[in-house]
Amino acid sequence: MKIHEYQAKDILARYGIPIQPGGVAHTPEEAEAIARELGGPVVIKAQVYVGGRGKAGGIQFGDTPAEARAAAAKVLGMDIKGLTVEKVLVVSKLDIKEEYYLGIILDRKSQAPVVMVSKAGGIDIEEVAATAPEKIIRQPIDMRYGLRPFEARDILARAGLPHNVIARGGAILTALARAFIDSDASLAEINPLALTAEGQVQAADAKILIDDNGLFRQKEYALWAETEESNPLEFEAKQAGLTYVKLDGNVGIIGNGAGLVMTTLDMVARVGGKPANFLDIGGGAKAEIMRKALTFVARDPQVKGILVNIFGGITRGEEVAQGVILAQAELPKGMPIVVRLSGTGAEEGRAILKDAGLDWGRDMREAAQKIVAAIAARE
Amino acid sequence: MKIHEYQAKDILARYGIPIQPGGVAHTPEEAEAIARELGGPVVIKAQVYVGGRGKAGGIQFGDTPAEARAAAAKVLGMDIKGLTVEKVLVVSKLDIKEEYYLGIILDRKSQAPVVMVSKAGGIDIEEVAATAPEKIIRQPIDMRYGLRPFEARDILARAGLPHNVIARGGAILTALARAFIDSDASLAEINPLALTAEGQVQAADAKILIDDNGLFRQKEYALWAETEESNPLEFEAKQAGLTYVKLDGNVGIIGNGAGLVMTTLDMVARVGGKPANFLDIGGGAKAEIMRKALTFVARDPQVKGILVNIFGGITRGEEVAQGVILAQAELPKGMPIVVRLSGTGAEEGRAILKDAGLDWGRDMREAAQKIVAAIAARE
Amino acid sequence: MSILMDSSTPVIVQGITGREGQFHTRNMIASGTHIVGGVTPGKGGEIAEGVPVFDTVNEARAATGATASCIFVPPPGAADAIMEAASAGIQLIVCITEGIPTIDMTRAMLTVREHNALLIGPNCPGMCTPGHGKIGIIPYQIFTPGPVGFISRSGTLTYEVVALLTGAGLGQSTCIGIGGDPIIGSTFADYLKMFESDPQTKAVVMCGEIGGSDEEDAAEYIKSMSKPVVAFVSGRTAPAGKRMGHAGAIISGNTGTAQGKVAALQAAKVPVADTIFDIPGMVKEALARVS
Amino acid sequence: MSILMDSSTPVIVQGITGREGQFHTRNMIASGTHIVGGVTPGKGGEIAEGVPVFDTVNEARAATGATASCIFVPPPGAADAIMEAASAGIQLIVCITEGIPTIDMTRAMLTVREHNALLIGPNCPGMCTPGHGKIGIIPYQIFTPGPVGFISRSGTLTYEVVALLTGAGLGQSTCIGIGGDPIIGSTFADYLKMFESDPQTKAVVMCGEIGGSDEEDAAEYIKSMSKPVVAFVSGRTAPAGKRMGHAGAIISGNTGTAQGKVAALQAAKVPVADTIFDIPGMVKEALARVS
Repeated sequence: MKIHEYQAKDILARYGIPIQPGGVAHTPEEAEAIARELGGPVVIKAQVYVGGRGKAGGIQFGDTPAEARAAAAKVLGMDIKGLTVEKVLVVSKLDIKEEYYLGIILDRKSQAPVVMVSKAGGIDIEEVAATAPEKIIRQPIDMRYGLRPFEARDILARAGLPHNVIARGGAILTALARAFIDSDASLAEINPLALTAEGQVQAADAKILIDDNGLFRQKEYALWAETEESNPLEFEAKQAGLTYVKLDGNVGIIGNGAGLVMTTLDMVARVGGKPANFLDIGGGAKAEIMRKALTFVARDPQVKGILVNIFGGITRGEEVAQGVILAQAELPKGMPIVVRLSGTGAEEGRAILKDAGLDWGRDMREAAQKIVAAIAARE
Repeated sequence: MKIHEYQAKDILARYGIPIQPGGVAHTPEEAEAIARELGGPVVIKAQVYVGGRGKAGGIQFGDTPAEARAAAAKVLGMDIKGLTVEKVLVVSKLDIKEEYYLGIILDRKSQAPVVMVSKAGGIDIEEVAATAPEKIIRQPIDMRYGLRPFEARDILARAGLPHNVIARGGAILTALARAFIDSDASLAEINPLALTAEGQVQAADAKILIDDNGLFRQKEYALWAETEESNPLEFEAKQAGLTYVKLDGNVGIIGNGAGLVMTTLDMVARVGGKPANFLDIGGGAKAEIMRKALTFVARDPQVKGILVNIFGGITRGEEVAQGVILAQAELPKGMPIVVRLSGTGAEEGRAILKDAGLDWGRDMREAAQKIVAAIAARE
Repeated sequence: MSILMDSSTPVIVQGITGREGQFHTRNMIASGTHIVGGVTPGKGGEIAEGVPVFDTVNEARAATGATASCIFVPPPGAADAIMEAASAGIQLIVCITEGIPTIDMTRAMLTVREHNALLIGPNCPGMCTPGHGKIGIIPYQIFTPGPVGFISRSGTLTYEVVALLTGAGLGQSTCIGIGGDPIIGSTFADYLKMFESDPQTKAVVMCGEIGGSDEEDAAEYIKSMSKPVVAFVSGRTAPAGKRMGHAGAIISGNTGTAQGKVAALQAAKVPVADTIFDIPGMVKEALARVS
Repeated sequence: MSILMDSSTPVIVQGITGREGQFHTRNMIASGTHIVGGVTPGKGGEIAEGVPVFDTVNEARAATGATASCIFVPPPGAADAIMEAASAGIQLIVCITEGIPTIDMTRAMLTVREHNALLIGPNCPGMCTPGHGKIGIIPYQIFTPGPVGFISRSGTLTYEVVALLTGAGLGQSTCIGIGGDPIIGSTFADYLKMFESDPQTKAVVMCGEIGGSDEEDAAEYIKSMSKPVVAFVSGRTAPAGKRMGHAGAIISGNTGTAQGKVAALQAAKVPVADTIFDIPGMVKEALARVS
């Protein structure tokens, strides 16, 4: 789950990590009020779920409350990579002397969270990783102990951070690791960790991703879930317990099992179609879930036809067929549907589909060819 | 640091361990009000820092609010092993079917907290340990992981707890271990863990000791520190940062270093005296600390004379001598003081003492003999 | 026996009294698996699906001599169940549970490694030895014994491909669904090694997908193998940064793409099937080459 | 060299820039100890007491080759400092700090054992090799080299007894204050073993106190020793349940009493001194017996 910068900083602050004072504004007036309360120059930062907001103009400065208001007016409502900016973070401007990178990511290889630290912060860390990998110190966290303060300091020292940052930076990195583990994070970054002209060490920007599998016990953070403007359907699907990913094509695709659905996508692409989405109904779905999945996929206006591909195991073919028939009544009139069933209850399911005059494919390839042809015929 | 049962249960409840509803009363009226709110029969339990309150009559029952009031009136003000009962815990009475013992203690040998579980709860675990040690299952906690739920269940199963208690008891023991580690406890006991007639599993009584060395980071619990009625001086000394233990004799004893002070106590006893206290002023004490220590010891009315035994290292003999002289003006007129100094600054110190007409001993034995004789001479 | 289990391997089920646990225990018994007991804390002493239920794995192992376990415990307790099995000396642990917090798995893996246990999954369909039985939820009826070892990161895709193999007269030696989570107990290379030294296995089919670098690691190992491997990679049309159902099926930046995996496999001289329908023919060719 | 260190052992000081650290570093250097550097996070690059300061023990060890460390870090960070030293490969760690939370020490000891380091303390005065130097805060001037090994749980009591020995012409081989906390890195038996195989040591003085069972364990080991041991136990007049200054000096129930310890030592044929004044005479007798 993505969260905003201001929420990530809220988590960091709970672990004692220094952040700039500030607040979230939804209107230019709120931004002005926050700037007035803070006093002095402020930064206005767009709160959207994408990177690169700086280049897109989503970060503005204001020396006075009035300027802050004007800057917020510019940023609020702005479109950044398809997302509308609905709120901004207003914080006191830092006089930054140096910028470092601190990050923790769950790593498959080491089967542990891995700490990454670089003296070269503030810019895209993937660029540093590509051009000067030796500048990034990586170390897996021994999950038996968590990241111990001495290990954090040692990593910073090895990364070449200056002496006067080691002690405070070490405390921050230790706290970041605790925050990461406690919050079921899959990524936690402070970039940049700023050394200010006054000698303070602060988290000037922060990013945290929460592991969806941990949300059942991260009840407070789970409440922070928000629609991503660019794909409100994905957000709704998640809330409804469906795994849905919006794509660019016009063939709606539904299947059971992530691998099977992905393979169906590939097959549709192979026979000349363009998948409109990925939707996995999981195992053991009943007719009602099937109905819901179809109507859900059809809500995407780009969808011109739907392919259902089910390998019956716990999921039964009859249930799938019944669900498709239930959904048909709710779908745009004449929208082509092709169903492919195999495994448990496949024959019973096919019989039901035949009675209802619905098309079905013998195998995944034939089904893909049929739906692509049906959509082409209607255009 | 000792805390009361109701405070221990407060900690347990934070970790999700089920406890009986109830409240703390300082007057019979408060007890009645709590009983009325709870409804049904209640138990009135004396909150004092000693064991064996049950046998002493410190636990009473009330079926109605009026009875609760009468029971509280009986318990409040009661003397239990020299402690006056100033508050009682009023809780709903449980219909207990079986009683088990859960405990965790810091163990020197295993250098870890050790879990102890017995099917035979409710009574003194040391008695069980002495008469039927095989009934207690002991297992050190692997501090790399903490006590994991499966380990807790396994311990309960090995202790022979019934099937229907394993799952809930395991969750309680896991939570107890987390509470122990998080709170810097040196002991945490649930005794009894009660299985009620209705099939509930609850902590019917609880005891927690907090490691004094952990108090700097257990800020909330540190605020719970209370005078122990039987030795208010010990409480005051602790608050003042002195290590003071009240004993039964009449020779006040002050020294630097725990081992040296203990040895001084033994020496005084050996030459026929009775130590009134143990007071360690630690390392590097200045004249002011010395003065404070002497006036502190003299506040015990049983003290008839004071022996000061200092081996100078970081602590300097002049400082000690000056402190003694400062204190003398504040002590009861004519109270004998014998000082023994060796190591750094001993000669300078002795010169100062001599000028002030104060007695000193060549070594620990002579000093002990002198103070015992001086006290005897005045009686 | 096969590389992992046969019909004499004593297996327990953790979470046997739950809905999923009961259902699949019945299926496992029906497929010939030697289920000897189950574990549900608090239900020790009961009987479920004809086998005794214990409160702990230690008790179950002591009473039944089980060497393998199948876990259906819900996500909050699943990592604990894995550690319990490993600590009790269970050698083969199959964890079906989907949705285990990843941070829990980082701890569980430390214990699994400490005890030298083999963990399949989590978030996997389990494994199957055709003709002997299965540990997990793979539909047993689609299998037939034979010379093809099969490993896949996915569930239903496995069933599709196995059905194609069986339909083409190509039986299987052992089939393993290794699971779709970012942190899993064992991966392609682990099983390729076992298949390489398994007399029954003559060729291996490996179905990978986007995310991670297990396919690339496998390709590296395959270079040293004597037995032929046929591969398939799903997710060629998946966009970067999107989680495609499996927590593991996510492309981050330039790593984990289907294209990269196909290239790595081809560099190791592994034929990569364009669609799953090409797999049986490619296996037949491979078998013909080695015999 | 002696059992633990000599004047060529390279020693660093963790917490060297603090008040205590500075003061005692100066004293250690004055006593002949080969102090090669110090560690204070954030003060790397500075010079303290004439030696370079580093941010981490790893850096200090790499630059100086230190094999021993003396820790003056305040309680909140002291266990971390112990783990840092052990993880960096320091073999002899002396931790002076008093007041470390016991639960922190349970974790620190896991790391110390994992790295096979020797920890003296915490809450101890450290150690001294008369004629070579010291690591810790023991007043060096009271010592004189000789044949008596000395171990004690206490600080100032050690100085008293050592002063008596020196006064009686009995020099010391090595003196160790093992510390007064419930969880300490090493205890009597560890050093008795070292003294037993140390050619310089001819007899050992051991000063125990109430609490725990280290003296009883030592008595058990002494039964197998060839060298004579003279013991003293303080706290005979201490009441049960009271912490006598040291966190570890507490009698719980029937365990840890002075009487029990004296009995255990006497059962091992160890002469136990009634007062500290009896110790020099008993040592002389013991030395006379062995020579």
